[in-house]
Parts: sequence; structure tokens; C-alpha cells
Amino acid sequence: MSIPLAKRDWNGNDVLHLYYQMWLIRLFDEKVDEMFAKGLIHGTTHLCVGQEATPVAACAALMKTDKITSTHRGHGHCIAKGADVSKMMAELMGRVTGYCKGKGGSMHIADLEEGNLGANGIVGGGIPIAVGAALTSNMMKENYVVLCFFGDGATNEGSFHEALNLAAIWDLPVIFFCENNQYGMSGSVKEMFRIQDIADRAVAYGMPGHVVDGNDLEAVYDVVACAVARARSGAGPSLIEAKTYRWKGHSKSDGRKYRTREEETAWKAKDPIARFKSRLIDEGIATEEQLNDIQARAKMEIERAVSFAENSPYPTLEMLEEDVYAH
Amino acid sequence: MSIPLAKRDWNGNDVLHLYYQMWLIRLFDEKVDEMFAKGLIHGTTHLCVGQEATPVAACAALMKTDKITSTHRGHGHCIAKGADVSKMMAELMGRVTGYCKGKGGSMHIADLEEGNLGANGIVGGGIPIAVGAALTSNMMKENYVVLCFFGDGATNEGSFHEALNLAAIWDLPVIFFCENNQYGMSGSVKEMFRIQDIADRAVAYGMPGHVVDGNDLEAVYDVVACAVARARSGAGPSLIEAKTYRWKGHSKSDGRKYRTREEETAWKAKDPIARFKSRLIDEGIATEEQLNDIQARAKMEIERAVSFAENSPYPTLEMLEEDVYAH
Amino acid sequence: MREITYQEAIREAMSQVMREDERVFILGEDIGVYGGAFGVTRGMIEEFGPERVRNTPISEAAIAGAAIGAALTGMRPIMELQFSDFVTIAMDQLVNQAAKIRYMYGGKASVPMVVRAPGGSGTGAAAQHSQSLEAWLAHVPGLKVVQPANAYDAKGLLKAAIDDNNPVIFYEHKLLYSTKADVPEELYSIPLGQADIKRAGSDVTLVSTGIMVQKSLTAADLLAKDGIQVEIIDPRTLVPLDIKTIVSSVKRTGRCAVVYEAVKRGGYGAEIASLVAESEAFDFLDAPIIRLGGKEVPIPQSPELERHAVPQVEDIVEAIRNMMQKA
Amino acid sequence: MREITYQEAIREAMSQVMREDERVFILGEDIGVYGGAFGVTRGMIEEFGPERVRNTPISEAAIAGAAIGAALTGMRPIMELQFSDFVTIAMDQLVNQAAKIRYMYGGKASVPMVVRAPGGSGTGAAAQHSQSLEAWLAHVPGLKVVQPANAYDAKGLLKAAIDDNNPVIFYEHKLLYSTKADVPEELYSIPLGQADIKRAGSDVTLVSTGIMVQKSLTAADLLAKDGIQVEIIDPRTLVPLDIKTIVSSVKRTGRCAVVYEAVKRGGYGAEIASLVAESEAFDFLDAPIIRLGGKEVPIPQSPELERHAVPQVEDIVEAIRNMMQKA
Ligand SMILES: Cc1ncc(C[n+]2csc(CCOP(=O)(O)OP(=O)(O)O)c2C)c(N)n1
Ligand SMILES: Cc1ncc(C[n+]2csc(CCOP(=O)(O)OP(=O)(O)O)c2C)c(N)n1
Ligand SMILES: [Mg+2]
Ligand SMILES: [Mg+2]
Repeated sequence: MSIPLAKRDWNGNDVLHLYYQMWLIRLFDEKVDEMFAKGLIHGTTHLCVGQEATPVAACAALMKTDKITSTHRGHGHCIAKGADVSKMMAELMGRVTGYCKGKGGSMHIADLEEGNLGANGIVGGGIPIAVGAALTSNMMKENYVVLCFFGDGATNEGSFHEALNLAAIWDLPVIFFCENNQYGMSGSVKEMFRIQDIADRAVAYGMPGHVVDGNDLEAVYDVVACAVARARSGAGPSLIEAKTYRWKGHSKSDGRKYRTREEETAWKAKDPIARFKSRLIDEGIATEEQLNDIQARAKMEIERAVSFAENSPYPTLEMLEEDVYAH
Repeated sequence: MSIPLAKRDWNGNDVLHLYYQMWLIRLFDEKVDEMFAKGLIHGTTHLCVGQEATPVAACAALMKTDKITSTHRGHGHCIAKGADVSKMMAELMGRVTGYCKGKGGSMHIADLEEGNLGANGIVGGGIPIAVGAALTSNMMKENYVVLCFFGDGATNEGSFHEALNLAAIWDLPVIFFCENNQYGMSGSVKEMFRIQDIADRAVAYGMPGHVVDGNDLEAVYDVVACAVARARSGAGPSLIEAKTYRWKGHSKSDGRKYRTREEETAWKAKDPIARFKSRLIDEGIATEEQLNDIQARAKMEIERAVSFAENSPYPTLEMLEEDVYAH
Repeated sequence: MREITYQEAIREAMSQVMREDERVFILGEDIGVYGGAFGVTRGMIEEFGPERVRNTPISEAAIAGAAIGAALTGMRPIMELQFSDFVTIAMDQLVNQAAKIRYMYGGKASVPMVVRAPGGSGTGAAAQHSQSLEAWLAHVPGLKVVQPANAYDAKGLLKAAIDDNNPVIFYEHKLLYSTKADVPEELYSIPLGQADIKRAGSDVTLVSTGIMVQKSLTAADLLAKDGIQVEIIDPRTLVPLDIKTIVSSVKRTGRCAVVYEAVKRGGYGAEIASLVAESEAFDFLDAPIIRLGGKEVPIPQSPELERHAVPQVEDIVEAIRNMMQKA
Repeated sequence: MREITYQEAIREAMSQVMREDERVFILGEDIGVYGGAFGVTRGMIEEFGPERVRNTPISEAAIAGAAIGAALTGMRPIMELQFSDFVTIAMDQLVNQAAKIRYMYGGKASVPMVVRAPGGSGTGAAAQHSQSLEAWLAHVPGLKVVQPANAYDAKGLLKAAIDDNNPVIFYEHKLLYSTKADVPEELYSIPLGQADIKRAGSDVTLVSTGIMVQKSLTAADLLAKDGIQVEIIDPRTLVPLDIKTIVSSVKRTGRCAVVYEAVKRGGYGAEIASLVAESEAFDFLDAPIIRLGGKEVPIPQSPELERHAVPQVEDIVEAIRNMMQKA
């Protein structure tokens, strides 16, 4: 936070583009929320409104050739890694133009070209897969790193444990990135853990663990950049815990009885977008007006995505039995 | 080690009985080894020669009403918790008089009356079960504790992780007791972990972790007694790592290529039985002669067990389809 | 009699049993104030408190193992798997532990527990949240498998499952939760292993399971208009299976069709069809035994594809019509 | 041609492929200097080094997940499950990830990997180390399942499995490892989905899988003395299944028996029997289709019980004799 924004290189990213991406994520998920309520989207979806800084900052610290694995709450990761929101929206709406031809839906979007190895409907399911992708990098000397996203709840699955140990003993280039949004569905971290910081679990595998304010884009960027450098140099994996909060319910129809409205309000005051906006203005990188324009541009992009999706056809019934096996 | 042996109460156990038990374990497993080589035992078996102090000391710190869960390398645990070696030998030989009517064999001996909830052929498989047994104690206010044995290798299974966290958040009366004998089959702890002490994994669950010399009966007893007191008082679980060594191969037909003969010799010099024997003599609890008598008594008991087993019938074919379902 | 939903019937059975028997408790993810992903346990934590309606971390292996350990020591746990697909994570505990403990221990232990598992497609939740994997469990000696098709059966079968001294997998169907039936207020038990003739008929025996019972009833109404009288048999429990009722029906009708939602290949309907093919009903068969099952695809998200992935009313009608034309 | 064992054939196939294709590597427990629990990889670490013959911790979920992640990014991993029973721990990765990734992603990815899984009873290893769970995997769209019955098939099928662009479960049988057959030195491929008529005959079609092929051949010799000519079809791969060869044989013989070691209830033989019952062969059947499978019990340790838990030569002979008497 001490380095002025303008003096940072942001791994080649335009700092205003990061701001744009945060809005794109928020507006995408707010639109999904709205469409869901109207019955325009079938199935289920998990929104990351309030958690925009973590994916944007984490992916900014990666190169295009680096890879990520994502989760059920994956729209943000997907957008931050460079996905086309039109194809995402089409996927959510079950259209053939979607990332998965409508077969996957919200929980299974993958964008292999941009290095997104896919969302995952199984909590913790992607963690060992990230380790495997890092193994390829290592064995084939491809020099990419893998950033593996997962939630606080996922760290109580056995897959988390097994995967972190494997990455540690093989010194694999993985960054285990935990978005601790305080709840795994209704399970509060206060009840589901006897520890304060999930990052402390790194001790069990002999890898570094870091806690970071997940609503602070700069802080997240810094800690990830450091872990990426470590991974890329062959020194092995790291565990990062970013503390954040999901503003909406877990998925559709969540009465949010397990937490208070006061708690929600308090966290909303820590809005990662507003915070970054202030920084941009304070440092003279952009004016309020320019930033509002960026936001408006994101809004237009989302509208475009919706109309693309709405005008796209559904997959045909012949497609039902295709894509089960590769030839 | 500073407290004289004679001044300890050993939880009501006769100190010489502990010495006897160590011999019973060693001679049992040496006999099994011999019978296996002769083809008198079918299947597989895992011997704990060299690891006699851990089961004996750990079980001495328990009350009869306390429970244990055991592993594939479970003969020692079983004997230490009070099992009848005749019924054990009969089980290994597939006889109907065995603990499981010959249906379970070496890896599945359970002795529910003495509180042994069973050995387990699945590495890490018994750990969540121990947690469940502790839950009963807690919910029904039965006030027993559960001591859960497992190896170093098992601590890399997801079941270990999930179970320890569950026990921690529910403050359950479990003692997680890791017999770190340096190898999980051929996997050395040096290769399979990036940490020095498995006990450090306790940090991940917010429970105390202790390292102890597993070949020092007194030291093991002390650390377990302390964890038992903690568990019994409602303060929750502990993780104990006892460093020890298995003298024999992992199971039948192990060429032990993954370790050196020098390493084996060095560990054999730390024989837990010889060590305790010296203590008993040095402190004037027993003479060499008396101790040799105890050893001879253990030998006779094993001979009795073999002849009991050899003279026992096999289960009849009608028994094959019995015991699948309870009525 | 009052009409209540399938979901209410399940909750009522659990609540009534829990009022009577303090050994019965529920554990699972988000079953507390959240009321479970499908609202089945809604209100129960308020009545029974957090000790008996236990919210767990996201750790399916440990939840299952804890249930087993508790059952082994005198409790009668009900485990809620949030989606039946997550049985993949609990398989070792259910199959290698729960199912086998009694037998491996020579009949000296029992594991009285129920695993409630919401299965099936139709909600747009895609491939990892829509499976019907009951065939796996039904293949495992030591487990019982129940699949209620309506609210009345759900209540009575759940009571029987809780009373059973074995591990029982209780497959619920998400699309049935809101369906209603007349259900007595008082507790009653439907014996496991008793098929129910859901509709009498003379032309063809249709064995349907789970949600396919409803679809078969609708199909039978349509077929009746063509003069085809379908007898619908709902086995209700796959293990134990009431094959007698099925065989005697086929002997009368001379035709047999089996309908299930699970993937046709290797589904439990294959077991049923094979039992008929090797039974005394064989000589009475006027036509090949047909099976309708799910297509050989993961369940897709896009709504029409999803619908076509599993048998629908029109598929049943068509198949039976074809069958009647043959022979 | 030279005779080599089944075990050698498997090792030879892996080694020859690994010499040609650097993307192929093996990972699993104790496959390094130990050579694997059954010695299959003996000598391979010496040739290929620890990078390509990777010893793993005891973490089946992570091993499977790492294989998946590696496959998804261009490698062609071979995973050795030490005993096929431990598939219970890897089920989520194999079923919810490996099998579905291609379909969920709309055909944009593939997961070319092989899981080698030693299965079956007969070694006295008891209930948790003796199962035959191939039916589970064969029920899952997206997986292929192979079950070689002799050394020749093992080599050719393994080559085809490694070349296949899908996850292939390769079921080996422990008792077959030491059996010998003529096996060409050069690498060859047996297409997946091609049944093999292991013996021609005109009276009855016996479909046998895995180790039951050997037993069926012995039984057929005995039956030939009674003038009963048995045709033995070994499907070799369960998925894809060459049902055509089976159906055309049954049309000729008019009788069909299916023999498998797995538990009869819900085993894959039920699928085969059902396919025959719904096929055009139905009209040619002179007798009910019979199945011989494992008894509905966990595998017991005691040798005679163990033997009787699965079909033996005498059971096959008796069943076929009975079948010939009927009709
Ligand atoms: C193995 C598994 N168990 C349970 C679920 C149901 N489920 C979906 S998301 C979720 C909560 C996950 O919490 P966390 O990892 O913290 O991620 P968040 O939703 O907070 O982003 C649960 C329980 C699942 N999808 N997979
Ligand atoms: C889930 C599972 N994976 C692998 C095995 C095979 N296996 C049996 S014992 C063993 C080594 C266990 O090591 P550790 O936990 O250290 O116990 P030790 O044998 O050293 O007493 C292995 C790999 C198994 N039985 N279960
Ligand atoms: Mg969370
Ligand atoms: Mg060990």
C-alpha cells in the first residue's frame, strides 16, 4: 500500500483495466441475480458480489500462460482470467454458444485458452487437479504457475490436505488461494475451525502461509506476486488466505439466517471497489467522471452479453450424446 | 523420566505387567512371522516388533472403559488393550474361535469388550470412526476417551485431516496417536513430508501437538496421560507423535530396499524393551532373573495361543453367509 | 387423512423418532438454521438443539466416519449428504467400513445408521449434482438401500430405516420433495423388502423406482386409453429386494419392463431385469425384458438436454406400446 | 513366441510406451524401489527415474486428482492404485472430475489417463483388500473399463488404454499376475470394445470376465467330457462392451450364462445378462439366462470361506450342467 499505484507495473496490466474488471464482475453477478429471480436462468448459481478484488488482483499477478482452477463461485475468477462475458452468460442460459455449449452451466465454465482449467461443483474438487497441472509445468519445463482458488469451507475437505502435501513435497509451482468469505454456505468459520487463520494450515505442509485483506486489491496483488515469483523460481507452493465477504446469499433461496444484517452492513462498508476507486482518485490516476465511464462501459458489456445469450440457440437434442468420450 | 518408577501409580497398572505386555507383543509378532514363513498363516500381516512401547504405554494411560481404534499394524494395540492372544492367534489362522470367527484376520481384529473398536485395513480409515466414538461419549455423557492409533503414512490421507478438524471444533475426547515409524510402507517420512514433526499438524486444528520418543515407555505414558486428562475434562483432543521404528519389513515379502541395514541397526540399539528392562533393574524394581521369568511366561502364553489356535476348527461353510446383516 | 409433502414426511419421521429415542441424532452440512440445502431439516434445530441437529464442516468422509463410530458405540445417527453425488467422498467409510464392520468382526458389532441422500436430475444443477448412484451402494453386501417414491412411503420407510440395525442408504429425489400424499400423523413403519403394487394391471409388469414411479403412473393412464393395462411395481427398497412380487406379476402378465432414472448401463434395473430373466418367470415371457434408463451421459445443464437425459412419460408410453406390438 | 507373466506383460507395455512417449509417466504408492505392492513396476524407477516413476504419499484422492490435472494439461499419466479397493477414496476425482470434465466442458478438454487397479480375492487379504468393484466404474459415462484375463490381452489392452484419450480403469487380478502366456515382444494394441471368443462351442454361451475366464476354460474342458460344448466369450472391456459378439453367439447356442467374480447382486454381469434379455437373441433362448457371481458377503479371511465366496470351477460346471438339463 505504500507504493503509489502509478509506480507499480501491475505485471503489465493497465491499472484502470483492473478497475473495469471489478465492475464487470460485480455487474455480471448482479445481472445474473436479477435474471435468476425472473426465472431466466435454470439451475443454480453462486455470486461473488463483494469479492471482486481477490480474483482481479490474483489474476493480475499471473501471466496469460499461467493457469487457474476455480470453484462453484467462479464467475469472478473466470472474468479476471480473461473470459468473454457473452460466452459466460450464454453458458448460464444453457445456450450452445456458451463456453460449454450449455452443457456445463454456471458451475462448470472452463476457458482453457485463457488458462482457466474450470470451475468445479465439488467443494475442494479442483485442488488436486491444480497440483496435477503444476506437475505438467514442472515435468515438461513449461514454466507456468497454477493459481488454485477455493473457499474457506473447502479447506476442511480431505482433498485440500492431500493436495497441499503433494504440492509441497514435490515443490510444485502452485499458489493455493483461499477466499475466506467467512462462511461455507451457512457454516461460519468461527464454528467450523478452532483456528483464527486458515493460512496457519500451511505449517502442516512446510510451505509459507500468508493472510491478506481480500478487499484490498493492492495487498492481494502483492502477496500473490510474491508467491508467484517463488513458485516460478522452483521454490514451491504457498498458501494465501484472503479475508473477504460475500454480500449475497450462498446461492438461490438463502434466507441468510446464519448471520446478522449488521455484520453484512459492516462488511459492505469495506467494499473493495469503492476502496480502489478512492485510491485511484486520491492518487490522481483518474477522475470520478472517468471512473464512472469505466463502470458504464462494463454495464454496456454486460447488456451486450445478455442480448448475445438471449439471441443464441439452445443446443440441439443430437448434441445430448456427443462429447462424452474423446476420440 | 525423572520420577522414579516405583513412585508412579501407572494408572493402577502393575509396572511389571507392562514389561510382560511388551514381551507378549514382541513374541506374538515374532511367532506370527515364523508361522507366516512356514505357510501356516494365510493372507497378510503387519508386525510391530520394535514398536512395543507405544501401545503398552498408551493403553496403560487409559481406563478399561476407554476405547481405542487400531490399524493394519494392530497386534500390539490389541494386546495392550487387554486382548487374549489365543483368540488373536486363532483369528490369524482363520479359525472359528478367533475374535472374528476367522472372517476378519489380522487386519480386522476387534475386541469390543475391552474397548478395542477394531483394527483397520484402510490407512486412515479408523480416524473418523474414533471421532464418532468420542461423540457418543460426549452426547451420552459416558465419560470415556478414545485413543486413536495410526501411522505416519496415514496422516497424509484426507480422512486424517477431516477427522482432526471435526474433533477439534466439537471438543471431543480423542487422543490422536501417531506411531511415526519413519516409513509408510516404503515411503520415508523424509520424502513424504516437508516438515520435521507430524505433531506440528496440530496447529492446523487448534489442538495441542506433542512429540515424544516412542521407544521410551515412561515418556509415552506421561504425554498420553496428560492428553487423556485433558480430553476427559472436556478440553478436547490432542495430537501425539511418537517416533519409533519397525524392525521387520512392512508386510510379507518386503526386501527393505528403501532403507539401509545401518539405519536398522541404529534403531535396534534403541530397543524399547531392553531400555525398560534396564530401568527396572537400575531402580531395583526387579532383578534380571525375575525379568527373564516374565519373558519366559510371555513365551509360554504365546505357545499356548498357538496350540489353542491349531486345535481350533475352521468356520463351517454355513457360516459364510452369516453376519452380513444384523437383525 | 392429511396431505403433506415428501419433504415434510421425512422431517416428521425424523422428529417423531427423535422425540422418542435420544440415541437418534442428525448430522450434516447446513442442516441447522439453514434447514439443509432442500429444507428438509427446517425447524429441527429449534426443537432439538445443536447437539442433536449437528452442523458439520464440509468433510463428507469425516461425517460418515463419525456417524459410523457413533453407531458402533450405541447411537443411531442419521447423516444427511447434502447431495447424493457427494457419496463419492464418503465411499470408503460407507463401503469399506460401515458395510463390512459387522461381518469382518464376526457378527460382534452393528452399525445402525441412515444416510439420507438427495439424488436425481431435473433442477438444472448439472453433472456433479444430479446423479442417481444407488446401484453402487446396492452392489455392496452389508448395506441396505431404500428409494421412496412418495410421501407416504418416505415416512414409513424412514422409520424402518432408522429402526434397522444396519447402515441404510436412503435415496430421496429432489423433484419429489414438494409432491404431496396422504400421510398418517402417527409414526408407522413400512418393512424394508416389501414391494408395493402401485397400480394393478394385466398386460405388462412395469418395475419402476424412485421418481419413475410417478412418471409410470402417468404413462399407465395414457396407455389405459389404448387399452393397455400396466401393472406398476415399486420395489421401494433395492436391498433387500422383494423379487417375489415382481416375478409373480411377470408370470401373470408375460411382459416385463424396468424403468429407472440412473444411467441405464450398469444401473440397478439391470439387476432386476436379470433376476427376472433367470427366474421361473422366464418361461412365461412373451417378449424381451426391456429397460429404460438414463442415457449414457453426464447430466447436462441446458434444460431440454437435461430432460432428455432421463426417461420421461412419453418415453415410457412409447416403449410399452412397442413392447405390446411385438410378440 | 516367448512366454511371460501377466505382471511382466503389464510392465513391458508401460516400459515400451514410456520409452517412446515422454508424456507417459506412472504415479502411485510404493511403485519406486519397492516395485509396487505386487511387483508390477519392479525395475522401472531404475530405468526411468523418480520423475517418471513417482512415489506418492498415501493420498488416493490427490494422486487421482494430480493425474487428472496432468492429463488435462497434456500428460498421459498412469496411476497405480495399490489395491483396487482404495478406489473408494478416489471416487470423487474419478467420477465427478475425470469422467465428466470433457462433457461438462462441451467437448473442449480431454483427460487421457489410465488407472491400474489390482482387484479380486484369493490372497487371504480379507474384506477391504479383495473386492471387485468394476461395476461401479462401468456405470459412469465418460469412463472406460478394461479387464484383461491373460498376459497377452493385458499387454495389448494396456497399450490401447494408454493411447486412449479418455480415463480408462484397468482392472488387473492379483491371482493372474503370475500366470503366463505367449506374448509378442513388440508393442501391439488390442482395440477397446472387442470381445474375444476364448473357446468356440455350440451348446451354451458363457460370458466370463477377468479371472473367471481361466476358470471357465477349465470348466469347459470338464464339460466337454460330458459332451457339452461351451463357447466362452471374454468381453475384455466392459466399456465399451462388444455386445454384438455376445448376442450373435447366444443366437447360435440358445443358452447364456454370465460368470463374474464381483458380488452377483448389482455386478456388471447383470448388465450383460440384461442386454441379452432385451436383444434379438431373446427369441432364440431355450433356457433362462443365468448368472454366477460372488456371494452377497464381504470377502472373509479364512481360506475355505474365501474360496466359496466367489465362483469356482466346480460351480461353473454344475451350473452349466443344470442349465443343459432344463429346457
Ligand atoms: C463436496 C461438496 N460438499 C458440499 C457441497 C455443497 N456446497 C456447495 S458450495 C458450499 C459451501 C462452500 O464454502 P466455501 O468453500 O467457503 O466457498 P464459498 O461458497 O464460501 O465461496 C457447499 C457446502 C459441494 N458442492 N461439494
Ligand atoms: C487407503 C489405503 N491406502 C494404501 C494402503 C496400503 N498400505 C497398507 S499399510 C501402508 C503403509 C501405512 O503406513 P503408516 O500409516 O505409516 O503405518 P505403518 O505401516 O508404518 O505402521 C500402505 C500404503 C491401504 N491399506 N489403505
Ligand atoms: Mg466461504
Ligand atoms: Mg509408518
